[in-house]
Amino acid sequence: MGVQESEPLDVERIREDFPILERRVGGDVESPGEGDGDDTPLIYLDNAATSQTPDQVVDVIADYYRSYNSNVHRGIHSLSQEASVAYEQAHDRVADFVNADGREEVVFTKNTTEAENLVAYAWGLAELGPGDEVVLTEMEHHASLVTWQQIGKRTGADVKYVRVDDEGRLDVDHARELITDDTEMVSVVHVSNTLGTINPVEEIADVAHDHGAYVFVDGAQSVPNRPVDVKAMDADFLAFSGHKMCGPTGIGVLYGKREILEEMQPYLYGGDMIRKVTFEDATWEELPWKFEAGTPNIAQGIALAAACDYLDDLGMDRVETHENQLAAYAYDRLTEHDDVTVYGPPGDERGGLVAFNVDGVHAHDLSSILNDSGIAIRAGDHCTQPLHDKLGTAASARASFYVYNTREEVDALVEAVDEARQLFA
Amino acid sequence: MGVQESEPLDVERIREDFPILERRVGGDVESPGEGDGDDTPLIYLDNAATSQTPDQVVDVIADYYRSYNSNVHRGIHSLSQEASVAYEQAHDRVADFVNADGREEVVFTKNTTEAENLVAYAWGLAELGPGDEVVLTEMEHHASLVTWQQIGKRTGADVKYVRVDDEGRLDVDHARELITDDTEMVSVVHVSNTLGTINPVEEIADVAHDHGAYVFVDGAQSVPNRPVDVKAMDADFLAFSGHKMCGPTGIGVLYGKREILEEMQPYLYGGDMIRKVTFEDATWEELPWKFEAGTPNIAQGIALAAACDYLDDLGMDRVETHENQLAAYAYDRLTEHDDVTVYGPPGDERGGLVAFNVDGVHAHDLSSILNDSGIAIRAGDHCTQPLHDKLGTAASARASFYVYNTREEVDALVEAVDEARQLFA
Amino acid sequence: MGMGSDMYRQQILDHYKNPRNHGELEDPTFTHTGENPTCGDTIQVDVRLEDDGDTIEYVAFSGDGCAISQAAASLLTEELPGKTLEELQAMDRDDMIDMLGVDISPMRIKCAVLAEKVAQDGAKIHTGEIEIETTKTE
Amino acid sequence: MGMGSDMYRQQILDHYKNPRNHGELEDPTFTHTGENPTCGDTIQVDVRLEDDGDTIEYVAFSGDGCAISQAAASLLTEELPGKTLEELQAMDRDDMIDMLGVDISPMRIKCAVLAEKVAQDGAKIHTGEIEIETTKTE
Ligand SMILES: Cc1ncc(COP(=O)(O)O)c(C=O)c1O
Ligand SMILES: Cc1ncc(COP(=O)(O)O)c(C=O)c1O
Repeated sequence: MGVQESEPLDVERIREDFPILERRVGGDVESPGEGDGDDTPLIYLDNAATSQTPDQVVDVIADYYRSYNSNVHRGIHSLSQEASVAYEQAHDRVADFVNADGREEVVFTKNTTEAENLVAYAWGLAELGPGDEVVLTEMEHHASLVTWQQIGKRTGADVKYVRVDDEGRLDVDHARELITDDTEMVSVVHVSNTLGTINPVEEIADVAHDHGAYVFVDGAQSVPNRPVDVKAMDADFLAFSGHKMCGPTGIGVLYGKREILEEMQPYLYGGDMIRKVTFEDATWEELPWKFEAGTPNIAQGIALAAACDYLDDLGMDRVETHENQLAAYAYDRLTEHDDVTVYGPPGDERGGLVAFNVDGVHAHDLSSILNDSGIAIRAGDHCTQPLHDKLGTAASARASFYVYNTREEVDALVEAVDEARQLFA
Repeated sequence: MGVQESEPLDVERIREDFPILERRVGGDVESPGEGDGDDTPLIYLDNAATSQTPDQVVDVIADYYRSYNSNVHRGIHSLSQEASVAYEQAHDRVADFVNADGREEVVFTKNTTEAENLVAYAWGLAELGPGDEVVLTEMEHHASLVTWQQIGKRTGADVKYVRVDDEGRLDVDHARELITDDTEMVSVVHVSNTLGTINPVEEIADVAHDHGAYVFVDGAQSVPNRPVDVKAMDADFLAFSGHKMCGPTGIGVLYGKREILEEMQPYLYGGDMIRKVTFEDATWEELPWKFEAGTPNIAQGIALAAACDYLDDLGMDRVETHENQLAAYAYDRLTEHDDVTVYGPPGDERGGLVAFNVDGVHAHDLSSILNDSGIAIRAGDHCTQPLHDKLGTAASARASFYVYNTREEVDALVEAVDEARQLFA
Repeated sequence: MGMGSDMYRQQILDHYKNPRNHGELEDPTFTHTGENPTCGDTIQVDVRLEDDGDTIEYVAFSGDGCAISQAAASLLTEELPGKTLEELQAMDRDDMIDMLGVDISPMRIKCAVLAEKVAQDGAKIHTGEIEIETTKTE
Repeated sequence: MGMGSDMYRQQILDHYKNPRNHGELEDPTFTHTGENPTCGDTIQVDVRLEDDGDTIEYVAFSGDGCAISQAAASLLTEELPGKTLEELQAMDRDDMIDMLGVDISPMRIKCAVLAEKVAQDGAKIHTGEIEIETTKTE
């Protein structure tokens, strides 16, 4: 892998790119931004929900509005040309980030969730019917779980779930059992946002393809955090979100194999996705524009390309190593106490997050108390309610790490958890 | 109306809020922003496609990322609270802008186009069938025209078009003929983005409601440009886009009457829009979140609220008057020559735009030539192909005005058109 | 700020760890349940009225959830006896926050008001004003 | 910059206003049409080959559209005679831009290359390499 050999991230320098990390918190929450009572330095460990945005990306956004904001595609004037070229090249840049074959394979959506729905609506509604099966995993995020479940109900297709074993790993043997010639779609989360499990998506793709099924990889927690290569995975679809990878809100990506996207009917109808329209009928634009109806999220797409630049400059293999190390360290420190349950597989191989519970302390209380120490973690079901039901808890606390987090921040987390434990003892 | 009495906009002061208006253009278009060869001051007359964004709004975006960027709704930590409060209040602010009854009636979408598709998918696919009719107008934008046309094909519902008369006005008598008890939905553009016609949406709504049909008002060209009141119009739905009203790209709005939205099934599935999920089924969140799946366009929603503040500070009645005057002046000046055809109704009452053609000069050539004088207009079919077919032209040139445009800019437009005429003579 | 939390002053922790009037009444005049789906909090409130059918005599609660929701329920069972149903309905979220004696952050308000809302809805069902299965706070 | 435009130098305006070889051939070896949907440009190219079945003898065009697309077509009808089909296929967008003699802005490239693409596709249909109805440039 060469990962071990590579230089670690220069976290001190990276932190300078993120002014929000200088925030102090704890004061009046009614008005956003720093308030009067804010006195505790922020420790931001909610990166699996949303990552912070470096100045380099914020500047690209401000520059867009201040110097070449314009509608794209059809405009002949200079501003529109500049915006069009930048917006179209952003697709190429993002394609490159996941090793796709150019802009035709990259559709900009609102978020991962919309990418999943796009395929469910444009492909699923048209292709699925009674007798067909969609295979998910028990650790799917609601973005894929609810979407395919509801499309299943509408089309009559059956939805099945690959088991998660007691250590929080996907039961691949069970996947081999469930995936049959009736299976049309397998949607699998690459890295679980609750368990931190890294799923063997290549292997699942092989099994699916052997049975003529497509594989949709939910990359919301992998693309931001490790090198992802659609060709190596042989994914038919891959989805991810800008706001989890140093990019802005309001932008997500659907990667799809060109020949599949070409066969698919459009999803949203309107301007920019059509070729010819009469009162009676319409024909469609080329890829990827066929799937981008109306004025797109132009500034956000261009900013996402800047986020890819930022991350590639850091080196995605180094990002992966950094997160891995922090997560392994957090896992070890948190499990020092017997009254802490950390969900997901033990050992080094996990995404950069740990979800856990402390006996006798509700996760929401824990999050509230940690917030008084400036520590931002997420508490809840992390949009995996059925998985939480299976884990036997309504909610868990989750700390998740990114390129700017440090071991000292993990220490602060563990210390604050200790204090909460004492408070509730 | 009091419009005439009110003070005119202080355009000089307003222009200071828009640094992009200081741009010079004409140079190298491969790299966005000011290039080496840029030597001509920009005259931006493409506002119906996308308006420019004032510093006040850009600053809100940058401030979001630099001080309280976080995922919303479920987070307990300070940043998430700040972002959640701001994002939810943004719905109230936007509701107020169009006189809706609070956040429950305001769904944030990607753009107008998605708002139209949301209703077509969530309501149309479920409710329409053979024998039902959807009534559009011949001047609909592709956003509604293609959407309802295709949903019609999928459901078996018939789509009919209200005639546009020779002066570019909606034939209301024809509307009364077409709208019958079989009509389930009437989708009508409030202000035509090609003709500038201001349609009598209140009257259409009355007719529709008499027959038990819903009315969807496409407000993409009205909400940014004049006071719009959903209660006065009695619109069941209203859609508009942030990027046409001083706001960012990547955000649009669907207003819907609360009782209708409550009856509607969800559109996109995923996180934040559910209440309870099991492996077998799911239930839905309250309005408006039921229709906002996944991590929303948080920064964009908050910035849209700032755009509403900006416009209300100017005063929407004054915005309307200003645009009206510029459009009327442009109409008069352009029609001084017999070889210019301006589309749409003559006289004072039109939205702030003029679409036109010069005999013997293709609109695309005209736009290219105007661009050499720094003038940004749009040339093409403006996403109303069927209307252009009816007008007997494949393309038209369109100049559209906003709060920062001046009479002098209209004069420059007319002068540049004269030069193009001579070039092609 | 370090150790301890404004929101978790002694009173709340005490009521959470040692809930008052916890359990179910044997002969409640009415009983109602509710939940706060985001937190997974659940609360059942049992109320016994005096013979006038209007004054609250005794209140008990049971349930599961975060400290805020459970402490709020416990505090409420002490506050309500002696009040009339009208007085119960007149209570609002500020009363509940006053009772808790701490600032409640916006995201936790729904935890704080769950028990109060359950008691109010229970009373409304009892007097025939509304008909619902369970109460939910968002 | 004022009057006049880099993209509309004399040559282009001349070819637009006075198109060369405009019309339809009576006995073309092959004919093909194409369009550029965004501009609404349409072009028909008629080609007559010499007896060797390979060398272009004469080209005519007809159509409608913007000055760039029509001037490009006109220029092409003068350029092609004498070339072989292989030489035609070897032409690319830079050749077309050279012929026009001006910088073409990115949004207008599709206008500039329409006629060239139509001629190339027409030849490919003629030699059986492809089977399409019409050519489109985006
Ligand atoms: C009348 C009208 N409707 C709908 C739209 C579509 O808006 P958007 O592209 O933001 O979805 C536009 C703008 O292009 C418009 O002018
Ligand atoms: C694994 C996974 N899938 C999907 C999503 C949904 O992403 P978004 O909310 O950006 O649509 C998330 C993040 O919440 C996630 O962690």
